[in-house]
Amino acid sequence: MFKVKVFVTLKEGVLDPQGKAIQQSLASLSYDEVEEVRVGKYIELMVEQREELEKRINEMCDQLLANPVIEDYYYEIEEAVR
Amino acid sequence: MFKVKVFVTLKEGVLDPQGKAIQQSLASLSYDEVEEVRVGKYIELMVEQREELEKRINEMCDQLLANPVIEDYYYEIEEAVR
Amino acid sequence: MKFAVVVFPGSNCDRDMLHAITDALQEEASFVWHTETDLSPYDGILLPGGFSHGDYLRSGAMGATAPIMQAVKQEAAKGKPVLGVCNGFQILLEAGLLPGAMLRNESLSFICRNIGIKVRRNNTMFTSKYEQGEEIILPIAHGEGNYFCDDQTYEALQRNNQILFTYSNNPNGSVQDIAGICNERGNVLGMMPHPERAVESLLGSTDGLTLFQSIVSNWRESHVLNT
Amino acid sequence: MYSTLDISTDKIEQDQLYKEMGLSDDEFASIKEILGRKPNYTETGLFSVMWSEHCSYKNSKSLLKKFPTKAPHVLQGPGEGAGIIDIGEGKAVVFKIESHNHPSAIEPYQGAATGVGGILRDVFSMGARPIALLNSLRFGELTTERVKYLFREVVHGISGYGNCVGVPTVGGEVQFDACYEGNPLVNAMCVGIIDQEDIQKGIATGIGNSVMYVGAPTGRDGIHGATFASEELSDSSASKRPSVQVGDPFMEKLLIEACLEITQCDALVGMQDMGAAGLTSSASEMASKSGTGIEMRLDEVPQREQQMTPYELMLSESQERMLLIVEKGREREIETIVEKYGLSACTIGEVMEEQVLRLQFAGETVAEVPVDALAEEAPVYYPESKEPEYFTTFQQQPDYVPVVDNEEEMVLQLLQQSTIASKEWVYDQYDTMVGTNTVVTPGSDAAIVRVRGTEKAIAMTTDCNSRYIYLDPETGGKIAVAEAARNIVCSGAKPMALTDCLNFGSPDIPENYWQMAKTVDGMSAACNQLTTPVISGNVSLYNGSNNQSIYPTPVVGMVGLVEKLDDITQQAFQQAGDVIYLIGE
Ligand SMILES: Nc1ncnc2c1ncn2[C@@H]1O[C@H](COP(=O)(O)OP(=O)(O)O)[C@@H](O)[C@H]1O
Repeated sequence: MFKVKVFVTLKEGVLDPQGKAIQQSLASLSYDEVEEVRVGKYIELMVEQREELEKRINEMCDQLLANPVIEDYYYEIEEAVR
Repeated sequence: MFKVKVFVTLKEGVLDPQGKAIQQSLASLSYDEVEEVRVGKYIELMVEQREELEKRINEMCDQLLANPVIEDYYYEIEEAVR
Repeated sequence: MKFAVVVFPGSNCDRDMLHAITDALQEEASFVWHTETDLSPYDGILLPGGFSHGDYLRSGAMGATAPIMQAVKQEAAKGKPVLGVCNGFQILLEAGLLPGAMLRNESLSFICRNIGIKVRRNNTMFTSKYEQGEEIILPIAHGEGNYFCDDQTYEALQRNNQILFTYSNNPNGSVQDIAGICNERGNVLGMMPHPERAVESLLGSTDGLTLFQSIVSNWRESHVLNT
Repeated sequence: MYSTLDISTDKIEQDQLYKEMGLSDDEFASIKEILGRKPNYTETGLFSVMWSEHCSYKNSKSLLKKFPTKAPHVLQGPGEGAGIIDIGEGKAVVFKIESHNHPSAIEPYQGAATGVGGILRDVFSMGARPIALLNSLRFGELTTERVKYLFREVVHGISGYGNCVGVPTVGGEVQFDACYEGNPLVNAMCVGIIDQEDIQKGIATGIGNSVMYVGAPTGRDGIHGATFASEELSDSSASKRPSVQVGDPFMEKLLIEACLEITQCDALVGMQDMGAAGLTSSASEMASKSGTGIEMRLDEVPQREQQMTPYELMLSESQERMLLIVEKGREREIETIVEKYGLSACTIGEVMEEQVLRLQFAGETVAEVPVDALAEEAPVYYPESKEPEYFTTFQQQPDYVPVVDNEEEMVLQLLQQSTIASKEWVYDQYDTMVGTNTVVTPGSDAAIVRVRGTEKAIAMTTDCNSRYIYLDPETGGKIAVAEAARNIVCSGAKPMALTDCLNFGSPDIPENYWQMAKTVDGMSAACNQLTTPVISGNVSLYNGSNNQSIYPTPVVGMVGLVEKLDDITQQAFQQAGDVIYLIGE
């Protein structure tokens, strides 16, 4: 079994109103040292052993988990015991 | 300047409707090796050097970035140049 | 004219769309479930609003992978009218039938209200019964209607006259006030405002009915020509 | 492994474990008497949730009896998932209001969202299609970040859930007052429409019929939610936080469509949602109402988490679950319908003659309790009542007549009050039009939703000015009902019936109980006068924080009938030159 951690972030150049709102809230709570906030998704997949793991993860990301028009992704694979 | 990567995940036992829907969707695309999906938030903060960085990050997470009722968080700190 | 209203799990404007066609427009329409694979018996295809699969990943993302979408692509390639409203638009974007992507509204909140929409082009099968530049009133109801595309794509949209509707008062942060775009061929339209909610004066506006009437009259004309 | 099973009956008694579950010494004694033995851990849990105020109305029952509940047009009064009124042409309107105050105080988004989910299930479990949602909200003054956060997230929660399931949120009200600072109120109302021949009830008849479970698997969420809702909020409430459930509106949408299709299938005998007290209340209430018993095999209950105990399975308040009674041998028909929507149904037990709730788990009987004892025989209390001093003092004061020297300024000041100011920020976030039946959207006196296929429409409103109630509960109670009725009438409809949510402080304080009794007297008088019976409702007690109770807040949700669409009138002036009349005293 593998635990795959997928990180999906908005592409640079794509506005992130949620990040901005969080940054403002932090500032109003007097955390003004935070200069920028970007919000993305963190998706954990528990994947059964199968051939071509990486290839299939790439495909899942391209087909569903991320939208290439607005998002980038990267992932980390860990072996996992359940 | 530091780049702080905050990962916010649903507490164990808390229903994750998003994760379930994504898992089903992956299965219907014939990625049936994916047994479980959990969805969380990935928040990147660009933080100016300040004393007690970790303490303040913990506070931000507790107060705003995560909802302790249903979520857990962890973070990683990297030095960053901008 | 015979319309298919494609129903995804979580569609919730499917009935409204059906009523708009059968009651207000007085044409034929039937529901087609997302697992079906053939849309050839229909003359027009409608993707209604709602929250397909809860929109739990990105709006429209999971809907776009449904088996029916292959059939939608096939019929679109034949030149049949395909209209995606709200979630239907999001699905068309995610399926690559239209360029760009949808982001959350700038306000980060859902917005539901009647709003002024400008008809930018009236020489299409969807807009021929409007006046060029006419301002119409249609309801919007969405949380992710903030249309995004890069500069190149925007230039292409302009060059090919693909922008059919813009907001008079941008409610959600969309690039260049875009409310609705079509493909280059002009037979696939995606729009955030809900024409199917504006087909009866009892409910406030009939400005949406004009869109459906345009589709029908263009279909009639070409149908008469073809046979 | 199943640790709770190992807790001996003696230990429960000696260590008074039942108290942690909210049962008093006397209540524990009567449970022993009913059973003729000591209850085990699971059984103690069953009693504790069913005998909580939230499920048993033990403190309010005697007052609720005062409400008029009958009229020729009432098809179903209080007692089922929701009340039903006849609107002619074979159609009926189904509605109910419910509170989700305590969960919303702790996790405002999910608390409000699951409040909407719960009230929807009450309505579609009757076989009705939900056509409208309303809400009634109370918060502290909008001066602190905490209150702003609660307000924002509650509204987001309502819109997040309601918009996704595709039922328009057409009206409501919001009031801000310091008394709600630590204990906001979130009441949600749902209105549905049904062909009278399709009306379903939560019954478990037919010995041998199957008990089927449809919807989301059971997790550990919301265990003791009903008990939680029956206690005052304190700082230690935070530690009870895992009680908060997470809603899945997508699942609910599928469940609505599946259940409405099941309603058309005559294999269905009865249906009830698993709301407060989950499997326990749905199973025991259905059986008790029908004079039957139910046996369930808990191993068969779909589970989201590992190693759940019978106690947890029975008390979980996981959302989006329904319990169905299905004719024996026809389970497959139900499964087929449900599977089309990507859901699953499974048989978890049978209806039996012996009027007990019997639970099997891992090959053993882990609980066996008379169903009536759970559903009907909760103790009834008549709390002490005492006229509050403030009231006596106020009554002796001469009437206050405000002096206004600058009308314009006064009007502007009034309009700036957050309670009076426009609520557009709120209802802009609700899909008010989905369903394409909303003729009058928020912003007028009552919302109006037409009944497709007829010339009729339904008017609906929620109202309550809790300051009036506080100042004079009896008169205030009348005012609440009358205000709702005026809103209905002003829209061109005839008031038909109402649902109510009695949000009060702890009944253990005699002054609070007095307020409640007087309010109910006032409301009943107005209901009688206007012939608008109470056909459903909900009680939420123990609202308050830091030893300060909220103002008594009996929210009225009223429904009226528009006979002809032409009769609809709206609040706004229509055109220049129209004559303005002032009617009344
Ligand atoms: N929480 C809410 N949800 C939906 N609509 C609301 C809400 N609060 C207020 N509204 C709408 O705003 C309008 C004005 O509300 P309110 O100030 O309570 O009016 P009134 O005092 O005339 O009843 C009404 O149409 C009402 O339905």
